[in-house]
Amino acid sequence: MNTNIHISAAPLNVQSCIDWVLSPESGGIDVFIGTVRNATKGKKVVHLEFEAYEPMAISEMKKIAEAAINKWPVHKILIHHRTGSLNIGEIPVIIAVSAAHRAAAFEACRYAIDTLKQTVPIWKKEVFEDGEVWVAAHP
Amino acid sequence: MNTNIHISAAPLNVQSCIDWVLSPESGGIDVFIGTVRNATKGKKVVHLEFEAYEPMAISEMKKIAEAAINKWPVHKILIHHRTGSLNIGEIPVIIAVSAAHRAAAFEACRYAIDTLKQTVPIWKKEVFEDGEVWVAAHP
Amino acid sequence: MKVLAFGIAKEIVGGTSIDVNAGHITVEELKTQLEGQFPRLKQLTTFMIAVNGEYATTGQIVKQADEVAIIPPVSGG
Amino acid sequence: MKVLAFGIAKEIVGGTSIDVNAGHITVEELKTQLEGQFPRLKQLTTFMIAVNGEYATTGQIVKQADEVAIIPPVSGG
Repeated sequence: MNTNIHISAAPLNVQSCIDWVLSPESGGIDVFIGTVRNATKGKKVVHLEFEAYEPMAISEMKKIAEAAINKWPVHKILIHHRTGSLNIGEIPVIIAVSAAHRAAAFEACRYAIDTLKQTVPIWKKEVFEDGEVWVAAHP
Repeated sequence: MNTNIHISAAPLNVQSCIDWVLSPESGGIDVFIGTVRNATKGKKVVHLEFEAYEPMAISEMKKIAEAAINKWPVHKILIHHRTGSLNIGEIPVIIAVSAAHRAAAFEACRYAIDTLKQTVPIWKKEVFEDGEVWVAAHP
Repeated sequence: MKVLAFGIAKEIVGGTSIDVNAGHITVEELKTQLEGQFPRLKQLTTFMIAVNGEYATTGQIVKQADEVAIIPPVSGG
Repeated sequence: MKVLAFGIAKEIVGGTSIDVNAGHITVEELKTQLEGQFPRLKQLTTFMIAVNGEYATTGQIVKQADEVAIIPPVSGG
Protein backbone atom coordinates (compact mmCIF):
# COMPACT_ATOMS: atom_id res chain seq x y z
CA MET A 1 0.00 0.00 0.00
CA ASN A 2 1.28 3.46 -0.94
CA THR A 3 -1.25 5.41 1.10
CA ASN A 4 -1.80 5.61 4.84
CA ILE A 5 -4.94 7.41 6.03
CA HIS A 6 -5.94 7.70 9.66
CA ILE A 7 -8.21 9.69 11.95
CA SER A 8 -7.38 9.47 15.62
CA ALA A 9 -8.49 10.91 18.94
CA ALA A 10 -5.00 10.11 20.31
CA PRO A 11 -1.95 12.37 19.74
CA LEU A 12 -0.28 12.01 16.32
CA ASN A 13 3.33 10.82 16.16
CA VAL A 14 5.54 12.64 13.64
CA GLN A 15 8.45 10.20 13.75
CA SER A 16 6.32 7.15 13.02
CA CYS A 17 4.68 9.00 10.09
CA ILE A 18 8.11 9.77 8.61
CA ASP A 19 9.29 6.20 9.18
CA TRP A 20 6.24 4.94 7.30
CA VAL A 21 6.78 7.03 4.13
CA LEU A 22 10.55 6.44 3.93
CA SER A 23 11.53 3.94 1.27
CA PRO A 24 14.92 2.96 -0.20
CA GLU A 25 13.94 4.54 -3.54
CA SER A 26 13.18 7.91 -1.90
CA GLY A 27 15.51 10.88 -2.19
CA GLY A 28 13.33 13.26 -0.21
CA ILE A 29 10.37 13.55 2.11
CA ASP A 30 8.21 16.62 2.59
CA VAL A 31 6.18 16.75 5.78
CA PHE A 32 3.50 19.28 6.69
CA ILE A 33 2.61 19.46 10.37
CA GLY A 34 -0.36 21.58 11.37
CA THR A 35 -0.06 23.05 14.86
CA VAL A 36 -2.57 24.79 17.12
CA ARG A 37 -1.58 28.42 17.38
CA ASN A 38 -2.26 30.65 20.36
CA ALA A 39 -4.23 33.37 18.57
CA THR A 40 -6.59 34.02 15.64
CA LYS A 41 -6.82 37.57 14.31
CA GLY A 42 -5.17 38.81 17.49
CA LYS A 43 -7.63 37.00 19.79
CA LYS A 44 -6.19 34.54 22.31
CA VAL A 45 -7.16 30.91 21.66
CA VAL A 46 -7.61 28.66 24.72
CA HIS A 47 -7.95 25.40 22.80
CA LEU A 48 -9.42 23.91 19.62
CA GLU A 49 -11.98 21.18 19.15
CA PHE A 50 -12.02 19.01 16.02
CA GLU A 51 -14.99 16.95 14.94
CA ALA A 52 -15.07 14.59 11.93
CA TYR A 53 -17.74 12.82 9.89
CA GLU A 54 -15.34 9.95 10.11
CA PRO A 55 -16.25 7.48 7.35
CA MET A 56 -16.69 10.27 4.80
CA ALA A 57 -13.54 12.07 6.01
CA ILE A 58 -11.50 8.88 5.55
CA SER A 59 -12.98 8.44 2.09
CA GLU A 60 -12.16 12.04 1.08
CA MET A 61 -8.62 11.76 2.48
CA LYS A 62 -8.10 8.58 0.44
CA LYS A 63 -9.26 10.42 -2.70
CA ILE A 64 -6.67 13.13 -2.04
CA ALA A 65 -3.86 10.63 -1.51
CA GLU A 66 -4.77 8.69 -4.66
CA ALA A 67 -5.08 11.86 -6.73
CA ALA A 68 -1.62 12.96 -5.53
CA ILE A 69 -0.10 9.60 -6.49
CA ASN A 70 -1.69 9.85 -9.95
CA LYS A 71 -0.63 13.47 -10.45
CA TRP A 72 3.01 13.40 -9.23
CA PRO A 73 5.77 10.75 -9.21
CA VAL A 74 5.61 10.15 -5.46
CA HIS A 75 6.26 6.90 -3.63
CA LYS A 76 4.13 7.06 -0.51
CA ILE A 77 1.70 9.50 1.04
CA LEU A 78 0.36 9.57 4.57
CA ILE A 79 -2.45 11.77 5.91
CA HIS A 80 -3.28 11.60 9.62
CA HIS A 81 -5.84 13.87 11.29
CA ARG A 82 -6.63 14.27 14.95
CA THR A 83 -10.07 14.77 16.52
CA GLY A 84 -11.17 15.99 19.94
CA SER A 85 -9.81 18.78 22.11
CA LEU A 86 -6.30 20.07 21.29
CA ASN A 87 -4.17 22.52 23.24
CA ILE A 88 -1.75 25.16 21.88
CA GLY A 89 1.22 23.50 20.13
CA GLU A 90 -0.59 20.19 19.59
CA ILE A 91 -0.82 18.66 16.12
CA PRO A 92 -4.19 18.41 14.28
CA VAL A 93 -2.73 17.10 11.02
CA ILE A 94 0.38 15.45 9.57
CA ILE A 95 0.91 14.94 5.83
CA ALA A 96 4.08 13.15 4.72
CA VAL A 97 5.11 12.43 1.13
CA SER A 98 8.16 10.57 -0.15
CA ALA A 99 9.50 10.79 -3.69
CA ALA A 100 12.68 10.19 -5.69
CA HIS A 101 12.99 13.96 -6.27
CA ARG A 102 11.99 16.80 -4.00
CA ALA A 103 9.79 18.81 -6.39
CA ALA A 104 7.14 16.07 -6.49
CA ALA A 105 7.21 15.65 -2.70
CA PHE A 106 6.73 19.39 -2.10
CA GLU A 107 3.99 19.79 -4.70
CA ALA A 108 2.01 16.70 -3.66
CA CYS A 109 2.22 17.67 0.04
CA ARG A 110 1.02 21.20 -0.67
CA TYR A 111 -1.80 19.86 -2.85
CA ALA A 112 -2.85 17.43 -0.11
CA ILE A 113 -3.14 20.01 2.68
CA ASP A 114 -4.79 22.62 0.42
CA THR A 115 -7.37 20.08 -0.79
CA LEU A 116 -7.93 18.61 2.68
CA LYS A 117 -8.92 22.06 3.93
CA GLN A 118 -11.46 22.37 1.10
CA THR A 119 -13.07 18.93 0.91
CA VAL A 120 -12.58 16.77 4.01
CA PRO A 121 -15.58 16.86 6.38
CA ILE A 122 -13.76 17.88 9.55
CA TRP A 123 -14.74 20.91 11.60
CA LYS A 124 -12.73 23.07 13.96
CA LYS A 125 -14.16 25.08 16.82
CA GLU A 126 -11.96 27.81 18.29
CA VAL A 127 -12.52 28.26 22.01
CA PHE A 128 -11.65 31.73 23.34
CA GLU A 129 -11.73 32.98 26.90
CA ASP A 130 -15.10 34.68 26.24
CA GLY A 131 -16.78 32.41 23.70
CA GLU A 132 -16.30 30.00 20.84
CA VAL A 133 -16.70 29.91 17.07
CA TRP A 134 -16.93 27.23 14.36
CA VAL A 135 -14.24 28.31 11.89
CA ALA A 136 -15.46 29.39 8.41
CA ALA A 137 -19.12 28.70 9.26
CA HIS A 138 -20.27 32.26 8.64
CA PRO A 139 -19.27 34.78 5.94
CA MET B 1 17.32 33.25 17.86
CA ASN B 2 15.09 32.40 14.92
CA THR B 3 17.67 30.36 13.02
CA ASN B 4 19.37 27.09 13.88
CA ILE B 5 22.23 26.01 11.61
CA HIS B 6 24.29 22.90 12.21
CA ILE B 7 26.70 20.56 10.43
CA SER B 8 27.22 17.22 12.10
CA ALA B 9 29.01 13.94 11.53
CA ALA B 10 26.44 12.29 13.84
CA PRO B 11 22.95 11.19 12.68
CA LEU B 12 20.38 13.98 12.44
CA ASN B 13 17.28 13.82 14.63
CA VAL B 14 14.02 14.80 12.96
CA GLN B 15 11.93 15.05 16.10
CA SER B 16 14.32 17.43 17.87
CA CYS B 17 14.43 19.63 14.74
CA ILE B 18 10.64 19.86 14.72
CA ASP B 19 10.53 20.54 18.45
CA TRP B 20 12.98 23.41 17.94
CA VAL B 21 10.95 25.23 15.24
CA LEU B 22 7.57 24.82 16.94
CA SER B 23 6.34 27.99 18.64
CA PRO B 24 2.97 28.92 20.15
CA GLU B 25 2.40 31.45 17.33
CA SER B 26 2.89 28.79 14.65
CA GLY B 27 -0.01 27.31 12.70
CA GLY B 28 2.12 25.07 10.51
CA ILE B 29 5.56 23.56 10.02
CA ASP B 30 7.00 22.37 6.74
CA VAL B 31 9.89 19.94 6.97
CA PHE B 32 12.09 18.71 4.14
CA ILE B 33 14.09 15.57 4.87
CA GLY B 34 16.68 14.48 2.34
CA THR B 35 17.23 10.72 2.27
CA VAL B 36 19.89 8.57 0.63
CA ARG B 37 18.26 6.64 -2.18
CA ASN B 38 19.38 3.24 -3.42
CA ALA B 39 19.97 4.18 -7.06
CA THR B 40 21.02 7.03 -9.36
CA LYS B 41 19.99 6.81 -13.02
CA GLY B 42 19.27 3.13 -12.51
CA LYS B 43 22.68 2.38 -11.00
CA LYS B 44 22.74 0.81 -7.53
CA VAL B 45 24.23 3.08 -4.85
CA VAL B 46 26.16 1.39 -2.01
CA HIS B 47 26.57 4.49 0.13
CA LEU B 48 27.20 8.24 -0.06
CA GLU B 49 29.99 10.35 1.36
CA PHE B 50 29.48 14.01 2.24
CA GLU B 51 32.29 16.48 2.74
CA ALA B 52 31.88 20.11 3.80
CA TYR B 53 34.04 23.23 3.83
CA GLU B 54 32.54 23.67 7.23
CA PRO B 55 33.02 27.34 8.24
CA MET B 56 31.94 28.54 4.79
CA ALA B 57 29.06 26.04 4.63
CA ILE B 58 27.75 27.29 7.98
CA SER B 59 28.05 30.88 6.76
CA GLU B 60 26.17 30.12 3.51
CA MET B 61 23.46 28.19 5.38
CA LYS B 62 23.02 31.20 7.72
CA LYS B 63 22.62 33.48 4.70
CA ILE B 64 19.86 31.21 3.35
CA ALA B 65 18.02 31.14 6.68
CA GLU B 66 18.24 34.91 7.08
CA ALA B 67 17.12 35.52 3.49
CA ALA B 68 14.11 33.24 4.06
CA ILE B 69 13.15 35.13 7.22
CA ASN B 70 13.39 38.44 5.35
CA LYS B 71 11.45 37.17 2.34
CA TRP B 72 8.54 35.30 4.01
CA PRO B 73 6.60 35.76 7.28
CA VAL B 74 8.15 32.72 8.98
CA HIS B 75 8.87 32.29 12.67
CA LYS B 76 11.83 29.92 12.83
CA ILE B 77 14.03 28.10 10.35
CA LEU B 78 16.41 25.24 11.00
CA ILE B 79 18.96 23.79 8.54
CA HIS B 80 20.98 20.75 9.64
CA HIS B 81 23.38 18.91 7.30
CA ARG B 82 25.22 15.68 7.88
CA THR B 83 28.80 14.86 6.81
CA GLY B 84 30.69 11.57 6.45
CA SER B 85 29.52 8.22 5.16
CA LEU B 86 25.74 7.63 4.91
CA ASN B 87 23.88 4.42 4.09
CA ILE B 88 20.63 4.03 2.11
CA GLY B 89 17.72 5.60 4.00
CA GLU B 90 19.92 7.82 6.16
CA ILE B 91 19.34 11.57 6.31
CA PRO B 92 21.86 14.04 4.81
CA VAL B 93 19.73 17.15 5.40
CA ILE B 94 16.77 18.42 7.41
CA ILE B 95 15.15 21.80 6.84
CA ALA B 96 12.27 22.81 9.10
CA VAL B 97 10.29 26.05 8.91
CA SER B 98 7.48 27.26 11.17
CA ALA B 99 5.03 30.03 10.28
CA ALA B 100 1.59 31.32 11.24
CA HIS B 101 0.27 30.23 7.82
CA ARG B 102 1.32 27.28 5.70
CA ALA B 103 2.07 29.07 2.40
CA ALA B 104 5.07 30.86 3.92
CA ALA B 105 6.37 27.67 5.54
CA PHE B 106 6.19 25.72 2.26
CA GLU B 107 7.74 28.46 0.15
CA ALA B 108 10.58 29.24 2.56
CA CYS B 109 11.40 25.54 2.98
CA ARG B 110 11.48 24.99 -0.78
CA TYR B 111 13.65 28.09 -1.24
CA ALA B 112 16.06 26.90 1.45
CA ILE B 113 16.68 23.43 -0.02
CA ASP B 114 16.86 24.74 -3.60
CA THR B 115 19.38 27.42 -2.61
CA LEU B 116 21.39 25.08 -0.38
CA LYS B 117 21.94 22.78 -3.34
CA GLN B 118 23.25 25.73 -5.39
CA THR B 119 25.42 27.66 -2.95
CA VAL B 120 26.47 25.70 0.14
CA PRO B 121 30.00 24.21 -0.17
CA ILE B 122 29.16 20.59 0.56
CA TRP B 123 30.08 17.76 -1.79
CA LYS B 124 28.52 14.34 -2.26
CA LYS B 125 30.36 11.29 -3.60
CA GLU B 126 28.20 8.40 -4.78
CA VAL B 127 29.86 5.05 -4.18
CA PHE B 128 28.72 2.26 -6.52
CA GLU B 129 29.73 -1.38 -6.49
CA ASP B 130 32.18 -0.74 -9.32
CA GLY B 131 33.38 2.81 -8.73
CA GLU B 132 32.54 6.21 -7.34
CA VAL B 133 31.68 9.68 -8.61
CA TRP B 134 31.58 13.22 -7.21
CA VAL B 135 28.05 14.36 -8.08
CA ALA B 136 27.77 17.29 -10.58
CA ALA B 137 31.56 17.63 -10.90
CA HIS B 138 31.62 16.98 -14.64
CA PRO B 139 29.27 18.11 -17.42
CA MET C 1 -35.53 10.25 6.88
CA LYS C 2 -32.68 10.54 9.37
CA VAL C 3 -30.24 13.39 8.64
CA LEU C 4 -26.86 13.58 10.41
CA ALA C 5 -25.53 16.97 11.52
CA PHE C 6 -21.94 18.03 12.24
CA GLY C 7 -20.09 21.10 13.48
CA ILE C 8 -22.26 24.18 13.66
CA ALA C 9 -25.15 22.29 11.98
CA LYS C 10 -25.34 20.08 15.07
CA GLU C 11 -25.92 23.18 17.17
CA ILE C 12 -28.44 24.64 14.71
CA VAL C 13 -30.61 21.50 14.53
CA GLY C 14 -30.09 20.74 18.24
CA GLY C 15 -28.51 17.28 18.00
CA THR C 16 -26.27 14.90 16.07
CA SER C 17 -29.20 13.84 13.88
CA ILE C 18 -32.78 14.82 13.10
CA ASP C 19 -35.76 13.09 11.54
CA VAL C 20 -36.99 14.84 8.41
CA ASN C 21 -40.44 14.07 7.08
CA ALA C 22 -39.36 13.44 3.48
CA GLY C 23 -38.17 10.74 1.13
CA HIS C 24 -37.37 10.41 -2.56
CA ILE C 25 -36.82 14.14 -3.05
CA THR C 26 -33.97 16.03 -4.68
CA VAL C 27 -31.05 17.36 -2.67
CA GLU C 28 -32.20 20.87 -3.54
CA GLU C 29 -35.70 20.17 -2.19
CA LEU C 30 -34.19 18.67 0.97
CA LYS C 31 -32.01 21.75 1.49
CA THR C 32 -35.03 24.04 1.08
CA GLN C 33 -37.03 21.95 3.53
CA LEU C 34 -34.16 21.99 6.06
CA GLU C 35 -33.79 25.77 5.69
CA GLY C 36 -37.53 26.16 6.33
CA GLN C 37 -37.30 24.08 9.48
CA PHE C 38 -33.96 25.61 10.67
CA PRO C 39 -33.65 29.17 9.29
CA ARG C 40 -30.18 29.62 10.84
CA LEU C 41 -28.86 27.25 8.13
CA LYS C 42 -29.40 30.12 5.67
CA GLN C 43 -26.86 32.24 7.60
CA LEU C 44 -24.04 29.75 6.93
CA THR C 45 -21.39 30.61 4.31
CA THR C 46 -22.64 27.52 2.46
CA PHE C 47 -23.79 24.05 3.33
CA MET C 48 -23.62 20.84 1.35
CA ILE C 49 -25.52 17.58 1.58
CA ALA C 50 -23.68 14.26 1.62
CA VAL C 51 -25.47 11.07 0.59
CA ASN C 52 -23.92 7.76 1.62
CA GLY C 53 -20.61 9.47 2.43
CA GLU C 54 -20.23 11.40 -0.84
CA TYR C 55 -20.94 15.01 -1.67
CA ALA C 56 -24.30 15.10 -3.47
CA THR C 57 -25.25 17.21 -6.48
CA THR C 58 -28.34 19.44 -6.21
CA GLY C 59 -30.47 17.36 -8.61
CA GLN C 60 -29.59 14.03 -7.02
CA ILE C 61 -32.52 12.03 -5.54
CA VAL C 62 -32.39 11.21 -1.83
CA LYS C 63 -34.12 8.02 -0.71
CA GLN C 64 -35.36 6.97 2.74
CA ALA C 65 -32.65 4.35 3.21
CA ASP C 66 -29.74 6.68 2.33
CA GLU C 67 -27.31 7.97 4.94
CA VAL C 68 -27.82 11.71 4.59
CA ALA C 69 -25.71 14.40 6.30
CA ILE C 70 -25.62 18.20 6.52
CA ILE C 71 -22.06 19.36 5.77
CA PRO C 72 -21.44 22.94 6.90
CA PRO C 73 -18.24 24.69 5.69
CA VAL C 74 -15.33 22.36 6.52
CA SER C 75 -12.35 23.66 8.51
CA GLY C 76 -10.00 20.76 9.15
CA GLY C 77 -6.21 20.80 8.99
CA MET D 1 49.85 30.94 -0.77
CA LYS D 2 48.03 27.99 0.74
CA VAL D 3 44.93 26.92 -1.21
CA LEU D 4 42.38 24.52 0.30
CA ALA D 5 40.78 21.85 -1.88
CA PHE D 6 37.50 19.98 -1.41
CA GLY D 7 35.55 17.21 -3.11
CA ILE D 8 36.91 16.27 -6.51
CA ALA D 9 39.41 19.18 -6.34
CA LYS D 10 41.09 17.40 -3.43
CA GLU D 11 41.67 14.40 -5.69
CA ILE D 12 42.83 16.55 -8.62
CA VAL D 13 45.44 18.47 -6.61
CA GLY D 14 46.35 15.39 -4.57
CA GLY D 15 45.61 16.66 -1.07
CA THR D 16 43.45 18.84 1.18
CA SER D 17 45.63 21.87 0.44
CA ILE D 18 48.44 22.96 -1.86
CA ASP D 19 51.01 25.72 -1.81
CA VAL D 20 50.70 28.06 -4.80
CA ASN D 21 53.59 30.35 -5.66
CA ALA D 22 51.55 33.52 -5.95
CA GLY D 23 50.24 36.44 -3.95
CA HIS D 24 48.36 39.68 -4.57
CA ILE D 25 46.87 38.46 -7.84
CA THR D 26 43.29 38.48 -9.10
CA VAL D 27 41.00 35.50 -8.66
CA GLU D 28 40.99 35.10 -12.46
CA GLU D 29 44.81 34.97 -12.54
CA LEU D 30 44.83 32.45 -9.69
CA LYS D 31 42.31 30.22 -11.53
CA THR D 32 44.44 30.34 -14.70
CA GLN D 33 47.56 29.46 -12.71
CA LEU D 34 45.77 26.55 -10.97
CA GLU D 35 44.46 25.26 -14.33
CA GLY D 36 48.02 25.38 -15.70
CA GLN D 37 49.33 23.38 -12.77
CA PHE D 38 46.32 20.96 -12.62
CA PRO D 39 44.79 20.67 -16.12
CA ARG D 40 42.01 18.34 -14.87
CA LEU D 41 40.44 21.40 -13.19
CA LYS D 42 39.48 22.52 -16.73
CA GLN D 43 37.33 19.40 -17.14
CA LEU D 44 35.07 20.36 -14.21
CA THR D 45 31.59 21.74 -14.94
CA THR D 46 32.80 24.93 -13.22
CA PHE D 47 34.90 25.83 -10.23
CA MET D 48 34.81 28.86 -7.98
CA ILE D 49 37.35 30.42 -5.66
CA ALA D 50 36.40 31.31 -2.10
CA VAL D 51 38.40 33.92 -0.21
CA ASN D 52 38.06 34.00 3.57
CA GLY D 53 34.94 31.85 3.43
CA GLU D 54 33.07 33.89 0.79
CA TYR D 55 32.61 33.31 -2.93
CA ALA D 56 35.09 35.63 -4.70
CA THR D 57 34.47 37.65 -7.86
CA THR D 58 36.89 37.19 -10.76
CA GLY D 59 38.50 40.63 -10.40
CA GLN D 60 38.96 40.40 -6.64
CA ILE D 61 42.58 40.56 -5.35
CA VAL D 62 43.86 37.57 -3.37
CA LYS D 63 46.52 38.29 -0.76
CA GLN D 64 49.06 35.94 0.85
CA ALA D 65 47.32 35.96 4.23
CA ASP D 66 43.84 35.14 2.85
CA GLU D 67 42.21 31.75 3.37
CA VAL D 68 41.73 30.64 -0.23
CA ALA D 69 39.77 27.56 -1.37
CA ILE D 70 38.93 25.80 -4.63
CA ILE D 71 35.16 25.19 -4.73
CA PRO D 72 34.19 22.58 -7.35
CA PRO D 73 30.45 22.23 -8.22
CA VAL D 74 28.58 21.80 -4.92
CA SER D 75 26.23 18.85 -4.42
CA GLY D 76 24.94 18.96 -0.86
CA GLY D 77 21.40 18.23 0.28
